[in-house]
Amino acid sequence: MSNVFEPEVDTDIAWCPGCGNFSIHQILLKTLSELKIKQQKLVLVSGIGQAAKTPQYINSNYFNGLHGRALPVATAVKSCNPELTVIAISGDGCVYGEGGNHFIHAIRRNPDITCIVHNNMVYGLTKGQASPTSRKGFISSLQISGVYSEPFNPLAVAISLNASFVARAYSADEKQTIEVLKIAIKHRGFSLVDIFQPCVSFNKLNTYKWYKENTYYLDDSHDPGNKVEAFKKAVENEKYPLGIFYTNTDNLPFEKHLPVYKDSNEPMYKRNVDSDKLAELMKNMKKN
Amino acid sequence: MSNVFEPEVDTDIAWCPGCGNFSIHQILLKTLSELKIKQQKLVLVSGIGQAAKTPQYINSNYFNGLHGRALPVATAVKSCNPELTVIAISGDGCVYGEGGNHFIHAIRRNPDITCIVHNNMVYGLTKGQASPTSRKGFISSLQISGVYSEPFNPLAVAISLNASFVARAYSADEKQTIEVLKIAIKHRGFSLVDIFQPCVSFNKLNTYKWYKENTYYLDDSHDPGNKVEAFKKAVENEKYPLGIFYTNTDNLPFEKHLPVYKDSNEPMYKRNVDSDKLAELMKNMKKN
Amino acid sequence: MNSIQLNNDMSIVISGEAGQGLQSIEQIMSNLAISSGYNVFTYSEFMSRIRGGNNSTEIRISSKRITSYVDRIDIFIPMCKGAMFRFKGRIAKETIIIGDVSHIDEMYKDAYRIIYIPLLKIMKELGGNTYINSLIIGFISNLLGSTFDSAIKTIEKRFKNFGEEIINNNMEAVKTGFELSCEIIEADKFCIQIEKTEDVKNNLILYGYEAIGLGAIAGGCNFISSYPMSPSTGVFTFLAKNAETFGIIVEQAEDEISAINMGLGAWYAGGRAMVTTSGGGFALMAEALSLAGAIESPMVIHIGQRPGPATGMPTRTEQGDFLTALYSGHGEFPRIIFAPGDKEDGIRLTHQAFNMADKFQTPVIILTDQYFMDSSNNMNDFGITGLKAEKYFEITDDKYARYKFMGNGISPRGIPDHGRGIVRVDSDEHDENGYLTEDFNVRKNMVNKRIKKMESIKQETIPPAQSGSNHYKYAVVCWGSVRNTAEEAIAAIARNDIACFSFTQLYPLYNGTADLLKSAEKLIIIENNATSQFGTFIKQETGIEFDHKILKYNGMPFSVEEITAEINKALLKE
Amino acid sequence: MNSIQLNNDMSIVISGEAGQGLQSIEQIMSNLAISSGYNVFTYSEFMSRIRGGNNSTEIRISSKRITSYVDRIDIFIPMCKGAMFRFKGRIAKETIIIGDVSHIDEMYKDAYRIIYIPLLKIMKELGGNTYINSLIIGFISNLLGSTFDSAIKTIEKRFKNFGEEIINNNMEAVKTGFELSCEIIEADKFCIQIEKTEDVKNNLILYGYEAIGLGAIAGGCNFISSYPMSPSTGVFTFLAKNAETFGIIVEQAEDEISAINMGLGAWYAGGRAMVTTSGGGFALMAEALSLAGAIESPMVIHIGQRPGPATGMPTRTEQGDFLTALYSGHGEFPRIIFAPGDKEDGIRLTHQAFNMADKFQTPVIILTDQYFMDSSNNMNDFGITGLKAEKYFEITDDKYARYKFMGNGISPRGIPDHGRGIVRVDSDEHDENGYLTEDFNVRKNMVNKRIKKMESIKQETIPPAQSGSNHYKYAVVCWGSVRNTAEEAIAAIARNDIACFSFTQLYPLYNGTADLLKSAEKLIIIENNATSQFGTFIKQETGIEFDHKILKYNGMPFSVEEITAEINKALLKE
Ligand SMILES: Cc1ncc(C[n+]2csc(CCOP(=O)(O)OP(=O)(O)O)c2C)c(N)n1
Ligand SMILES: Cc1ncc(C[n+]2csc(CCOP(=O)(O)OP(=O)(O)O)c2C)c(N)n1
Ligand code: SF4
Ligand code: SF4
Ligand SMILES: [Mg+2]
Ligand SMILES: [Mg+2]
Repeated sequence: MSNVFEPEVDTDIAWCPGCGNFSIHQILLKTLSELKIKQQKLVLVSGIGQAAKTPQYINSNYFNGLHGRALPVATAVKSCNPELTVIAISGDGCVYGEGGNHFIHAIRRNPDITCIVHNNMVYGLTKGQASPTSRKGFISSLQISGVYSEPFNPLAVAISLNASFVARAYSADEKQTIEVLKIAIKHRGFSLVDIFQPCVSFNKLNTYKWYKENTYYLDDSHDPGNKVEAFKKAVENEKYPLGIFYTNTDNLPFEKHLPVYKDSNEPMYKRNVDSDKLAELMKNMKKN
Repeated sequence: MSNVFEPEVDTDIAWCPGCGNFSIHQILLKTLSELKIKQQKLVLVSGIGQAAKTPQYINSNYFNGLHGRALPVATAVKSCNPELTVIAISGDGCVYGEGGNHFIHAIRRNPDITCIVHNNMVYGLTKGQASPTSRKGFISSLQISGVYSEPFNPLAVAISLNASFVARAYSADEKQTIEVLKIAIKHRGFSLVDIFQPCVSFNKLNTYKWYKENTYYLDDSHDPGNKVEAFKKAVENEKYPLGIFYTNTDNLPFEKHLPVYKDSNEPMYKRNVDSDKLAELMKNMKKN
Repeated sequence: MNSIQLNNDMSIVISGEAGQGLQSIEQIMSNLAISSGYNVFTYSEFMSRIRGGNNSTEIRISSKRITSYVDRIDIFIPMCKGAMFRFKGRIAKETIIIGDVSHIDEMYKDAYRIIYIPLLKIMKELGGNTYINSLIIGFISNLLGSTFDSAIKTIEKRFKNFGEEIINNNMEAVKTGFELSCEIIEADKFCIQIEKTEDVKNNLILYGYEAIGLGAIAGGCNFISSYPMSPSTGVFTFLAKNAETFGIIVEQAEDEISAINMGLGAWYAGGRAMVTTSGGGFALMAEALSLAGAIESPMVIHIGQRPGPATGMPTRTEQGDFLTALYSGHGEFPRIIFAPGDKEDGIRLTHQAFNMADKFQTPVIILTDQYFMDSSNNMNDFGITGLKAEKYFEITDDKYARYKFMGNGISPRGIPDHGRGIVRVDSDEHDENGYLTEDFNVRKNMVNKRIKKMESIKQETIPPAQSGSNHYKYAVVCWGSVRNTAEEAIAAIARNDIACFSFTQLYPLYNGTADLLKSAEKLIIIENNATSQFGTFIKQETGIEFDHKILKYNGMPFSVEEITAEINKALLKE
Repeated sequence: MNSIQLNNDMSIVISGEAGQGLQSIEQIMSNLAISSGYNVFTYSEFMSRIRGGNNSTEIRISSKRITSYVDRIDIFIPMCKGAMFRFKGRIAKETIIIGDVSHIDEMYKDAYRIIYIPLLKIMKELGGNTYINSLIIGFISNLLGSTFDSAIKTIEKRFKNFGEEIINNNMEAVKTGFELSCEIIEADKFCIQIEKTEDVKNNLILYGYEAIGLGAIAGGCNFISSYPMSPSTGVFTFLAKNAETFGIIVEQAEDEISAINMGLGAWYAGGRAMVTTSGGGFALMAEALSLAGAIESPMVIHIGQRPGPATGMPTRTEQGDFLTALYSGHGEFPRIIFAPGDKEDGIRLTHQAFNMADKFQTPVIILTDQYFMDSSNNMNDFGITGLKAEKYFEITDDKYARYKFMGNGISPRGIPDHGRGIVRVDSDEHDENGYLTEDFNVRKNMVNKRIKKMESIKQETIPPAQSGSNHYKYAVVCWGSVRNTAEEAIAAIARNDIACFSFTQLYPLYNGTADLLKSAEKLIIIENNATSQFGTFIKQETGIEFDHKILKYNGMPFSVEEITAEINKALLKE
């Protein structure tokens, strides 16, 4: 089976040999293909960073924007054409650091998009500084005596904001991650999939071995409908649970609230100004 | 007893008659006086908005900066002179909207400052648009058919980030709010005090009456040391609990981590470049 | 007091606290004015607060079309204590002061022309201060020769959702005001003679923010994401109000960075987006402006200027952000800057901004200011419905390359899922397909491509509006909202050797500019800022320097009188 | 192949993948060079990736002091397959190619001067590709006449924390390289004759980022909050490394907005803060830059420029952000812009930036670029420890007013808790005490006060460095990092009618600029951008226009040869 999303040309992928990004790339290609998404209907939106290069290696529409700004772009793309499948894909620094405010407010808005975060707990592209998710004690060229800030907990924050879908995966577990991603993409509303991803060049703390030893999968006993339970799991840090933490359908997706789609699903690009209505508006403005 | 923090001059306070800001102003004046803070040692840092005008009416050092940017300023002030009492004070739009990213990361950093948010669930100064904490259905000139985004839950988010001190108060309850504020200011580490504040001009939904009817105080049975319990309380939205939700002293304050204060507490302004060390550095650079 | 006569051009200033309803008075009065057959201009100046303080509105009523602010006050109406303090310099011996004795400062009471009306007493009878504006409306409407009926009707309409008691009390207030004013007229203290004209009766009254909003709708705007910021919020609110009718997606963003990035996402997906903000919010958009340049995305940015730096004076006016609009955003890429002079410019240029943005795949900035936003005047419907939203994107095929090199630098713009092509846009330097590249040659060609677009853009620059003489010795240059005030001043000066050039496109500069200016003996520039930013730019582009700069930067707009006096001073200096 | 002779100035280019350790080679080689008595210059150009791709370093070794980039390659060493592709234009017949047969592209194998060394085989024996750089170091060090001992010592030092096996293997690699090179020299294929000088042995070797960092330390910097961004991060890392020694608070901010607002908070509380960023990060700081203007806070901003717009080419070089540095931030307020030419400028101007920022209570921007940051050369310790950090804040008393009107616009700056005064700073327009005001007169006076400061600032502008002739017919202007390259080119052209003016202060412009330029018959400007931003600005300030523009914007710096050729072309055009 040929996968339309496979890169067209034989590109030189700019990641380091052994990097977890390669697995995520493969996982995404398989997920997209298995979901049978029409190629033209997929838009990948990314920021800047190593993770954010992913769309370059997928034969898909993409908007490779600014560092930190993938989510507002993705929200707008989806809202101008709800027929599109929109995936925001970027790094932990991009989404939780520079883009932290958009992360919060995109969750509140709840557009039907999937947000995939390659969480390597480090700034890869800029050569190894701490990211918001770096563990305490992580040493780098800027964090000379180790990180002392509390690590950002994306899952707990997302749950606090009553996010629609919250999951964590691990790049080296292809099967499980494909499964989670498929559910996330199909889920209606904002889906967060934080993927643990080893950075072999700059993160010598959170290695393949570390992830293996420090993660476990949530089992059937976990009820993703229970917010407090989800929170409990999200703040666990002896070992980090993987899987789907929380889902809720309390809120309609952002674009479903928009009055523009009340009577018609037509994407914005097909629409034109109604000049009769404009004439009428002018008339009404006259009378005030 | 004369209060040194009382405004020097008989200023025309720019709030609407009946606004909850007046009570917060009085509460703060009393708190400061009761805590016997030395006038010169207090710095108020605010953003822009109606709440952010508060420092104008207090006889104190202040840095009335940009909309949304109080927290980075406050963090730096405290870190350059840890002897100062630093209070960041601003509105819900300022701290949770424009300033959302700083809110998250200031909590992670945990400087020993107090962050007071006048939470009126509306943008007051700009005439009544929804704020991140506006309830669903809140109608304004921009939210014509009502807010549909999930309201921002500052307490739950702060708890998710393992904030050092998390409380909610109500502007009309002077005694309790002074109590909470005193504890918050004395608390070592980042203290969030979100204060419900009626905006009589633009928020006709969350009125004095509404707050009265929709709040209750946490009682002694609540254990602020229990993160999950705190979270449970924070996500309650039948009625909103008031009081101290969560405290922890897991993390040292930001400035305590700084190597500059390892051997000396001297504030930065008193320090000078050590030219011997500079000479030595140059010498070392020669050898490389 | 002698009988007072006012002819053909009257300026009424009403001064009160925030919250006293000055805006209602202003709007109702201007409607009454045109329905009575007068031209009208209004300008509100107000403090950055919701209640209290001191705000005012100037309502000019005239037989001729007037569209600018004057210092002169013919009638001054204080609505509360302390309402006169800020007007000391403008209340003249000729000014008629109408108000309650307790609202009129002592210093005026002997030597000035005052008509006392017992406002407070009447209010007390009606049961509240809130009816004061209806009373004033009643009072003035009679002065203007409106019928009692039309005054009542307007008030009725205004308060229709407010419950019977409020409606009745307001009607009562209007009636009282109307009658009071009848008495005064009968007592022969007053005579206003403004020629009426049927022409205006079918006019629109437009605020600046409505003009920008209408222009946006005409330009096909179907997406606006912004963050509230005075004085630009009116545009946002106007589009929100009309969102459902015109199919506009309206979203209040969490910050300005999100707002403009959403806008870029919208254009990418086929929407037509704009943001509205002020200088401080625009400053936050600089990086994304540069992104628009890099990915060659259309974008429309409205900046309602106010005095800076930083928060400055949030509700005041200034033209201090031209150079920052011109150079914000790192790297080198084309842009277009418009600055409407009058409300018609506002509509036309905003409409055009959407078409130009789409055509040249470049950001277009519209510069207005608080004066422009919050002033209104009557005008013709000049056929706005004839303005068309032109779409420039194309259906793509298999071989589609977003950044295909074309002679003029403008590649066909594709939209995801509109055709078979794949649309890749990249903030990194990219090749024709939109893939990131580090190839030095491709880089160079892409820079050239982007810069090349300026050539086409330059072919469509708008010349400045010229008024005054065609054979001029003196050339006065202004831009944006100064236009009408300067034009009225030049007309007042009434010399046949002076011309006024009002620029509505600031960048790229109209290429005939040097020709227009170099023939003048003396060049004067008027700007509502402290450093003559546009003058600096004209020098940079043409080498031409201005002999005289008329600058104002205290937060208020120029008045006709000020410009007149300053130009006369400049001419005398020869 | 004939014996090869290289005299007094040699350029070695080593090309490999990211991750192969080019930086180590560069640093070790330059240390070896000066300890052997040579002058050295290095420049790294690299892709925006961590592994793979193709990067290179140029190492120039010379008997004279050299500080600039040349196209000429005397020795080219490919370290992997594909390492030659990007150098097609620069590898000449004269170039000596040294490398493994499998790393040398076919096209060179017949007609070029190649010295084969069995790199891969040796690596295999040593047990890994990672030793390749040690081998190359050994190889070159012998060519340069370093002793085996000093080569070994340097390597030992470098790897001292790496465990015995790694050290041993690296030593083995150095040894092998050294011996290989002995063989070649003995085989008489090679002869390098570069005059040695004792002078350099005690020199520093400084990268641009170190120069900026050292200047900051000398200027009393004790607070840096920034967000990583190429090519500016080196400054941040340098200060972090020295933080404990010099008492510097170092914090990685969540974004650039936080970084600069922290910086302003630090200055307010008595710290001396800087931020380091690139164009995109600076764009996000525009609002806070305006805040610095409004509250009259000192601030030091370092911008390491790279090609834009938007993400552009993250690891490449350009001078594309001058005008955006000049005009970013809404409203009108003073600022100062420096652009160091060489490393000594880098130290001096950064030091001065802190003093000027404090003295004039205004932001100072330092513009460098990737070429400046990532190039190094040897230099004298010119007495950096003599540079003093001047503090301009004062002890306050009860009556302290932060914005007291003073003749020159500069009010005494107070610090909270340093004296009895209360220190209020406000982003709104404010009165002398720092309280928000809406008073039109106070507003006007505060604008005047802020702008007035420019007069004092202008009295301290730095004239451009002049090289070449004093009686010039041709004047060449450049700025920032182009300085050394232009100077070397002018020296190479060796005419007595040409002068080069290298500006290190861009704004305010040195007030004698017009005088310097107008006497020239022909004016040439050299800028590493596409639109000649500084030329545009000089025209705006002086009316003087350049006859010829030499512009480069493909992401690479100018080379000496390019500038030489372009100037010659320009001179011919007469
Ligand atoms: C505004 C801005 N600031 C900084 C940068 C520099 N920058 C590029 S990627 C990056 C961090 C990358 O970290 P992350 O998002 O975690 O991605 P990773 O490389 O680890 O996949 C930074 C700081 C930028 N491009 N833009
Ligand atoms: C960058 C920027 N964007 C927008 C504004 C305009 N603005 C001033 S205050 C405010 C919102 C105020 O809301 P909040 O922070 O809740 O304070 P409140 O007035 O309700 O106390 C806004 C949007 C600004 N000053 N700066
Ligand atoms: S730097 Fe880290 S994240 Fe980036 S490609 Fe290399 S291993 Fe992967
Ligand atoms: S607008 Fe609301 S928050 Fe602002 S002063 Fe008035 S009542 Fe208070
Ligand atoms: Mg990362
Ligand atoms: Mg609020």
